[in-house]
Amino acid sequence: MSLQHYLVISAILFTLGIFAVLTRKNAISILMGIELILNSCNLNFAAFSRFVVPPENVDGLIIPNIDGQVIAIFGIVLAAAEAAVFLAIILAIYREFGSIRPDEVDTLKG
Amino acid sequence: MVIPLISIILLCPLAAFVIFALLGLAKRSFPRQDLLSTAAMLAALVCSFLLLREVVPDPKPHTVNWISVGDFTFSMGFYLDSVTVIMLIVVTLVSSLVHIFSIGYMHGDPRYPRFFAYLSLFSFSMLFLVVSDNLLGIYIGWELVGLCSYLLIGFWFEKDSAANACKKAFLTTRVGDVGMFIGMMMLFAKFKTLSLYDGTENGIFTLVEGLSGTGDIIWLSIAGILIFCGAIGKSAQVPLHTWLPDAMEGPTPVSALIHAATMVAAGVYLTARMFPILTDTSSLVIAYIGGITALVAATIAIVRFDIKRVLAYSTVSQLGYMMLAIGAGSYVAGLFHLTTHAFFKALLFLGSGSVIHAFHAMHAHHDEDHTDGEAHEHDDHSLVHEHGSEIPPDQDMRNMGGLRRKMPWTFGTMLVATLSISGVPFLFSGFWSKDAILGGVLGHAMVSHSPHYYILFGMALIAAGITAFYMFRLIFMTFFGEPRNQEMHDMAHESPWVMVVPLLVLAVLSIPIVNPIWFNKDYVKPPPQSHIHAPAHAQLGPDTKTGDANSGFAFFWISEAQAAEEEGGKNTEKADDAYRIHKLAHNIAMVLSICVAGLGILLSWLFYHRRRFSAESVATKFSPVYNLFWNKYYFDEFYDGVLVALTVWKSRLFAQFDGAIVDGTVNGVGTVTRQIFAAFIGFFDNRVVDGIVNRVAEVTWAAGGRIRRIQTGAIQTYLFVVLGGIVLIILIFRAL
Amino acid sequence: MEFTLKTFIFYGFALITIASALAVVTVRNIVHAAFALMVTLFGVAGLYVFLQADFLAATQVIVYVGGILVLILFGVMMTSGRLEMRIHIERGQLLLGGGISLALLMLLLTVIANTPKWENLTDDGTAFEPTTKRIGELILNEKFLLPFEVASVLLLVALIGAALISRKEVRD
Amino acid sequence: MDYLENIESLAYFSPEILLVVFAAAVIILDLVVKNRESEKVAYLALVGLGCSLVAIIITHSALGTNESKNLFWGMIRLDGFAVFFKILLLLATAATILFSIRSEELDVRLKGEYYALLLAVTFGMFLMASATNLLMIFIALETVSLTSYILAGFLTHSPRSSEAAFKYITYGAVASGTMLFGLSLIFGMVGTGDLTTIGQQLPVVLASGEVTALGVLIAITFILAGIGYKIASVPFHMWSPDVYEGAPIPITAFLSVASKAAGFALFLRFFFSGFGNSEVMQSIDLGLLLAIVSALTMTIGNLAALPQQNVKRLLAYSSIAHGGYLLMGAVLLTNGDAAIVNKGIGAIIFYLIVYFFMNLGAFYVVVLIANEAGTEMIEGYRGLSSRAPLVAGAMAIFLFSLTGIPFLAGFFGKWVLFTAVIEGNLYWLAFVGLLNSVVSLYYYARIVKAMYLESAEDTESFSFSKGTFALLTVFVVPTLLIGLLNIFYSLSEKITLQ
Amino acid sequence: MLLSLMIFVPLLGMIVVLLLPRESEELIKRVTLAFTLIPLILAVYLYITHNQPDLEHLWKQNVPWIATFNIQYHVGIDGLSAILILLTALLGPICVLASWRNIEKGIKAYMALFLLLETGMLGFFAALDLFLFFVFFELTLLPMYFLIGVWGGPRREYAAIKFFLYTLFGSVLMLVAIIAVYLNSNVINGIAAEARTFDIPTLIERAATEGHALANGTFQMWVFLGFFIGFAVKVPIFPFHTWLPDAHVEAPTAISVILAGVLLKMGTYGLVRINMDMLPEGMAFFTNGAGFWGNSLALLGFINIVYGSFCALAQTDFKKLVAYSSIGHMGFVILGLAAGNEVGVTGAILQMFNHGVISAMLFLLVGVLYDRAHHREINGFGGLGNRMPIYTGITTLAFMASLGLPGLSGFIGEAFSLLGAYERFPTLAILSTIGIVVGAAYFLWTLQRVFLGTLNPKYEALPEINRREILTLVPLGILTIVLGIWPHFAIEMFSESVVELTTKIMGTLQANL
Repeated sequence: MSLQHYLVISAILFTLGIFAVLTRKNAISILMGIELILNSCNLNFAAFSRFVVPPENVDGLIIPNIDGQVIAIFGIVLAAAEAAVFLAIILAIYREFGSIRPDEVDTLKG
Repeated sequence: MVIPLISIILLCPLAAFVIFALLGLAKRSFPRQDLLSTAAMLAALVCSFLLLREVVPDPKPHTVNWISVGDFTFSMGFYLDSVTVIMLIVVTLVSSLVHIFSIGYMHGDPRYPRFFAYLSLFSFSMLFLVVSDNLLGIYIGWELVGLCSYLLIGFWFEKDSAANACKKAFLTTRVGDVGMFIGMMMLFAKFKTLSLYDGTENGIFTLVEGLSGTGDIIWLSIAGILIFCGAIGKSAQVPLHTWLPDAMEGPTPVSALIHAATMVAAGVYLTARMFPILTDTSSLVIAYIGGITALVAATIAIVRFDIKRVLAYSTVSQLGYMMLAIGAGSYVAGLFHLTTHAFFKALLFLGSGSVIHAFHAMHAHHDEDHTDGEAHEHDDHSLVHEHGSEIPPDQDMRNMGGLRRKMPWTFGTMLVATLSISGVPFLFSGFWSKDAILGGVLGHAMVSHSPHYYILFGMALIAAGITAFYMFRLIFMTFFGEPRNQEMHDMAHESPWVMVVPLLVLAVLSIPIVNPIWFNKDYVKPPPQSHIHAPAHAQLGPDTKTGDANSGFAFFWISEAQAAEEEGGKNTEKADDAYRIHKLAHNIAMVLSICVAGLGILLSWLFYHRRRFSAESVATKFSPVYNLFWNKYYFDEFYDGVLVALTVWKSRLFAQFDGAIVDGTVNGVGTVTRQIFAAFIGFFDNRVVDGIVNRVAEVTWAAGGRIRRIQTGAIQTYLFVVLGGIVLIILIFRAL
Repeated sequence: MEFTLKTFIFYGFALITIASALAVVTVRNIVHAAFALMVTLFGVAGLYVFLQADFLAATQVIVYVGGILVLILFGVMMTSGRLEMRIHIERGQLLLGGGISLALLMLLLTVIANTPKWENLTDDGTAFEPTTKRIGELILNEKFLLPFEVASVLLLVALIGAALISRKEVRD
Repeated sequence: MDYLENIESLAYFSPEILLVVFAAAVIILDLVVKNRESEKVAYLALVGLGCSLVAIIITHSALGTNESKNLFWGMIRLDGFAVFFKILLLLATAATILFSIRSEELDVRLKGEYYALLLAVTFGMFLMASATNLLMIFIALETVSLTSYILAGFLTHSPRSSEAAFKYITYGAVASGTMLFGLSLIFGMVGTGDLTTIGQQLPVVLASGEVTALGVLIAITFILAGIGYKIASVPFHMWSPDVYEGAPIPITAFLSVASKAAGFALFLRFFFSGFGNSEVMQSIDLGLLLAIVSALTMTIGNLAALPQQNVKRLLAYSSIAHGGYLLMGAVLLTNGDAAIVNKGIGAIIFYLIVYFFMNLGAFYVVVLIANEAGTEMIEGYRGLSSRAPLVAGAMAIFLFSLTGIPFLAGFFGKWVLFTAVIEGNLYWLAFVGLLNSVVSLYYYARIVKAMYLESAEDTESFSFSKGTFALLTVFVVPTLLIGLLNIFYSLSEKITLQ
Repeated sequence: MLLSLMIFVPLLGMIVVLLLPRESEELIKRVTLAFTLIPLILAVYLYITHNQPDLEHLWKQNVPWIATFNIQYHVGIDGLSAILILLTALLGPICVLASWRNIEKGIKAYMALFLLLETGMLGFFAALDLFLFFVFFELTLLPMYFLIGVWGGPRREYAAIKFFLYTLFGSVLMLVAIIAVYLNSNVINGIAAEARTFDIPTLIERAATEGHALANGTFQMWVFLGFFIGFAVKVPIFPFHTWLPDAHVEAPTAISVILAGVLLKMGTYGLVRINMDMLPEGMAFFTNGAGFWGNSLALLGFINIVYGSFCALAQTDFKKLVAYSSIGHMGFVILGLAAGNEVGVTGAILQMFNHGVISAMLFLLVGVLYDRAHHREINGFGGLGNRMPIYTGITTLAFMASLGLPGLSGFIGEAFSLLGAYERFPTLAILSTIGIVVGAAYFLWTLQRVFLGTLNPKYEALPEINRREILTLVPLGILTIVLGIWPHFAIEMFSESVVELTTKIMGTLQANL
């Protein structure tokens, strides 16, 4: 359960997210890939916060440094907002193009 | 008085031209341009005679600074010695006579005023050339006379032949001029001046004296030969002689003035002027070119039928003589022949002009009958086609014959000139000057023991005989026998007095007894500087050597004495020796030349008057030789075929080069860039971009197009680029 | 590292997380993928617990599983009118994508393995106080106040925007 | 490090607060204004911008020159640099609003939210320009991005707009995700999110071997993906042509100027404060990396612009290229000499001023022509010189200024940039940049050619209102004059980072 | 003050013209003419007073401009720039006159642009601040682009953009060089000692100071190259010349006149002002006669001469022929400059001025013909000599001047360039004389094909040159003749500058040997 364990997990999640983003033929799958990426980032922050930064002593209570955790929380919030907008746009695309295959949405090019 | 006089001499003709030009711009024209120009010329003539008295033994330059920047200065000015004055008189005299002659000859031409304006401009240029004291000035005059020659040869520019001829004349002489210019550059680089003699230490002549004995004079030989190149062009020496016969497309008075008496003689004048810088080597080259020219041109003249072409080749040949004389060191003899030749050759041309005018007037009358006074066209004559060359019928000697009764004055005067040029002894000027040359060459040969000059003497002698032959051929064909073209003969008539008078004057001038200039022995002096191949300056005055009884002609003896000086140098004993040799040489030459001339006249008489031999049969028998002569040694063909083709080909090549290579190179760079670029992007299917011009733009466009192709519109492609880019960056910079 | 139940559970979570994430990116059925994602998100939440980030874990479950995942499922439903949820993957794209991902993974693993600062930092089992209070202080009183407020603006914008864009149907 | 606490900071934060307040007010007014007199909404937004501007000036003067304050526990920093960018961004937003009023392309019914979103995005950009904490950077970036996605997809009836939004968000989400991962790595290396601390700690840990250069390189590259996508640098540029083409023209203008400027502000501050140490930069050869990115950006931008037929798309590529030029100045951040670093920053700032006027001006003309001729294609510009001589003249000025023809502002902008770059001994980069300006002439001139050298089938002349010309003048005059006045040079020189 | 007035009067004229209503064409033309005449009058005054030291202050001005970069608005005049300003001011009204009738559309814009162009040209020759110099250099591009592009021939778009692109490409390198000079302008012995400056006289001074960074030979060499390529495009020097024929062929007459008359001179003027005066070490490197590089400048001159001449020979388009002949003639300038001695440089500068006058004449003449016949195919004419005698006369004068006929101004420049060059580069100088022959060949051939021979029946009714056209040509013709006869009128203006310049160049050369 060392830091490196978390980091490896996070790295794997990140790469899987990238892989999804690059190869999936469905806009929603791409969104899922993005969520994986964001999760890996949050995991990183949390892990670093736990291990790298020395714990704080606040009013005599030993608590881990939670800067990273807070960043991760904001990450989750942002992910949520992003997902909402993303899905709204996917809906718009679906309306206009009748498909959410990313490679069919290619009228703008060149 | 010198400056005002020279100014008048120069400005009068110039003013005549300027008035014409200014009025022309205002779309008007002076009603009597002919009188204006003639008057200007006569004024110049008078001044030239007045100048005779002003010439002092030690000529002084009259210069002003023309251009001066920092250390170097180009001056412009007049240099007045005996040679200059003689040339001035010759030029103004012949020019005045030609002006007068033209009043009759050119009458009725639509561009009549312009003709005289051009003549004036020419006279100005020629006079400027003559009086100039430095090479740059000479060069300026030199080119200006070329321009006038161009304008006048092309005076009847509606004729394609005239248009071609004027261009050819200008271009050919310009080739020589470039040589001259290079020679000037060499002299300038060495001496930092182009002044010939400015009265101080800085003239070329003075400086070149300082060079003598240093031994390193190869460059000077080259420079001399290069300057002589200008003369080759201007004086129509082999191999640049071909333009002169073509120049006969111009009106005949022009031929007389420019292409017989003055401009073509400018080359001789220049060579004589530059005499002090000529080395042995350059002298020999000049002599050879002169000798070859004399012989080659004479042989070509034999087979011509166009009366003006015969005279043209004759001129070339005579100019060769003069060059030969200068090359042999007898530059006085060369100048002597220049003056005599100027008169009798001008006479011959004007006489032929008179003949042509006689036939020509007939055509003019015809034209007037039918076209109601419209300008007579010169290119609508029925042309006689012969070996591809076109001879106007009024110039074809085969249309002539028996004219001596119709045109007695013309006949008489032309006969005098012919006798003169043929070297008929004693009474005629040509004999003396030609003999001076022959004697000079032989003397030089004997003194220097150089086989070259013996050969040259032989060539000159043969040429002399041939000259007599073809000149009498001309006389016989034109004036004797029966008329060959009766219709034309009937219409022929004697020319009006304005044309005859100049003929008479010139005829008189061709008989030396009545020619006063030549009695004044002071007028031709050797240049005040020493000669590079005769380093020690002989102080002997010419008069010390002219005690001989038969020295009626100062020129003659001065020439001889001069030659002696050169050969002998300061050593009086040796000089005497040389003088003796020269005297002997002159006697030998005189005898030989008389024999040769007589032989030539005899043969001519047998061929063309008696008809004892048939010229045609001889021609057939020696057809290769005949063809060689007839085709003028194929010079024109050579130039057309090789040089012109080469030039045109070269320019085309350049033009293509411009299109293909320069733009192509840019394109090449572009292509390489594009290749790399394409490789980087990952597209290897390079189209070969066609088109030649504008390649850079095309290539960049193509590159732009390629970039567009990754912009597929599919978002995942973009993501590939992003993430691939990240990986690449990391890998690349990790490797660093 | 001794092999305890805790570590066993940890590895279990890790395995579940990775396996399900793998499923997210590989399964052909989008709905299955969505459910696999849910498992992944739960797995990550579990890992947060191991990091003693209790509030974070809770947020993860509530926001992600409760919010985002539902949103995604809605999206799936609304865009699957033709019920054509089979996902076709082109081979070349797959290879290239795999290559890039693999390269990235390798790079990241290299860094993780070679960074001394991150080595030997193991969970020594120290139990910390719950973080919720501290987070509250930080967000509402201390240095994370500004991000918090900005995030609220962000959420507002996202709200309006999402509404705007998806409202497009209502044309007249 | 001294910083102000939350309450103390509020006064200095008033411009941002005003923006948010007015954004809310705009939304409310939009609900109130029943008859859709949307211009009122727009004017309210403009008033908001005006108030914010006043606030900026007041806070700045309260701050004093060459002073800086770390607000909100060091989350953001208020200094001259931030103030400059805020004013620039504010003006860009104002211009965009003015464009939008005149644009016939935007859906009138939805304008209320539109202006609110514009204010919100300006708010985000303000934060981008002043953020000094990793979290703040990310949140600011996300605020701007999310709002931009929405704005790009704002056109109701246009598939192009939706497509633009879709591509934008997909691209943006991946890029910002990647960036966040990079940020997390940095966080892991130094254990703090504070930029200044990072700037102090990173060299230490790097020197002690606790972290490797590879790690830093990966982190920076990942972060670059996020920032690079904002400023559209190669290879993170690919979204921008499509988005620019699909988005409403005012938004395109806004993205190409404001978004880019904010991106550069972030870029400069991030690299200056976080990686300002030359050892770190050299260890990963950041200078060369940025130089190559810069060279590629301008080259690819320019080359791809060559064959474009759509003026908007052409300007999109052109703005990529200009991003490349600007990046040349950013390369100088890696120079060891502080004076040269400041020169680079000054050059970027000056160029941004210039770019602001000429690029917005050009886009304004595009708006006008799209309104009148109904097209964005180059063909639509044919014969413009006779149909609308003043507009054509203005466009020609903007385009030649973009090319960098002397006495127009663009030239002076390039001049300042290239001087700085050459002073940093990057001759090759300057050379590439200059060659690129030559290439760029070609496509700008194509528009000029269409306007002046070709004639239209339709020769009816366009008529524009006085306000249009007034607004046009606002862009033309500075484009003509900026370079000739010393004030802008000294201004750009004064603005530095600490 | 007067100098600034001269530079900006046309600009003022532009504003005035822009304010005039579009319909009043005659008024616009007259106003333009008036505004081009003012610089001419001032230039004449300059010519009269140029050697009066107490009036010198009239002809310079130095005010700070962009203080941040120490850029000044510094204009001033020496002999070299004065003569070119004179040329520019002279050609201004002539070009306006030449455009009087044959600009059909948009006369207002045309005249406005023309006035802007004139400001650019005058400013360029007067600028003594490197930055200002560059700004004016480029300032001429814009009006030129439009003037060719809008009012040009059928391929005008291509020609205009080609001109623009080529020049811009060249100026890019120049810009790098300028910046390099600026950045090094304060370094002595590796220490930044003074304020950086763009002031050309100061730079020249510093470049001659021992130990100054600007005086470094290698530095000068590179900077020389940068400037050189910039100017070479403008001159144009092979292989950067391909824009010229296109631009000339397409440009309207007056613009061709300006292009050949003044714009090309900007390149050579720059070479003298910057490359020779400021960078003598660089100049020495490229002209020291040793090896390839030591001969390179002279070689380029030679190539230009021969190449331009032969290309001209191959042309059948009258205007293109004249354009290529320009390339050839500018080669003489390069050759003369490469010589670096008094004769050569004098010749080169004279050639600059004279070529300006003569080529202006040639293009005006081509324009006259084109206005009447509406084509320029040399072979399509013939026999015009009879139909248009005055025109023929003037053309002959111009041709003769251009082919270097002594007595006309064209000769002296060529001859001096060659004379000067021969001292330093004998072989190249000799080879360059080929250009003289070929020059004669193409001009005479053209003369023959156009004016001699039988009249082409198509042109029996071709009207003779009119008074306005004559008015444009006569001043140039007079200059051609006067300067041919008495070149001192021109030389005295710049002889001092030349002596100074050549002393420096030759001194540097000797120091390097």
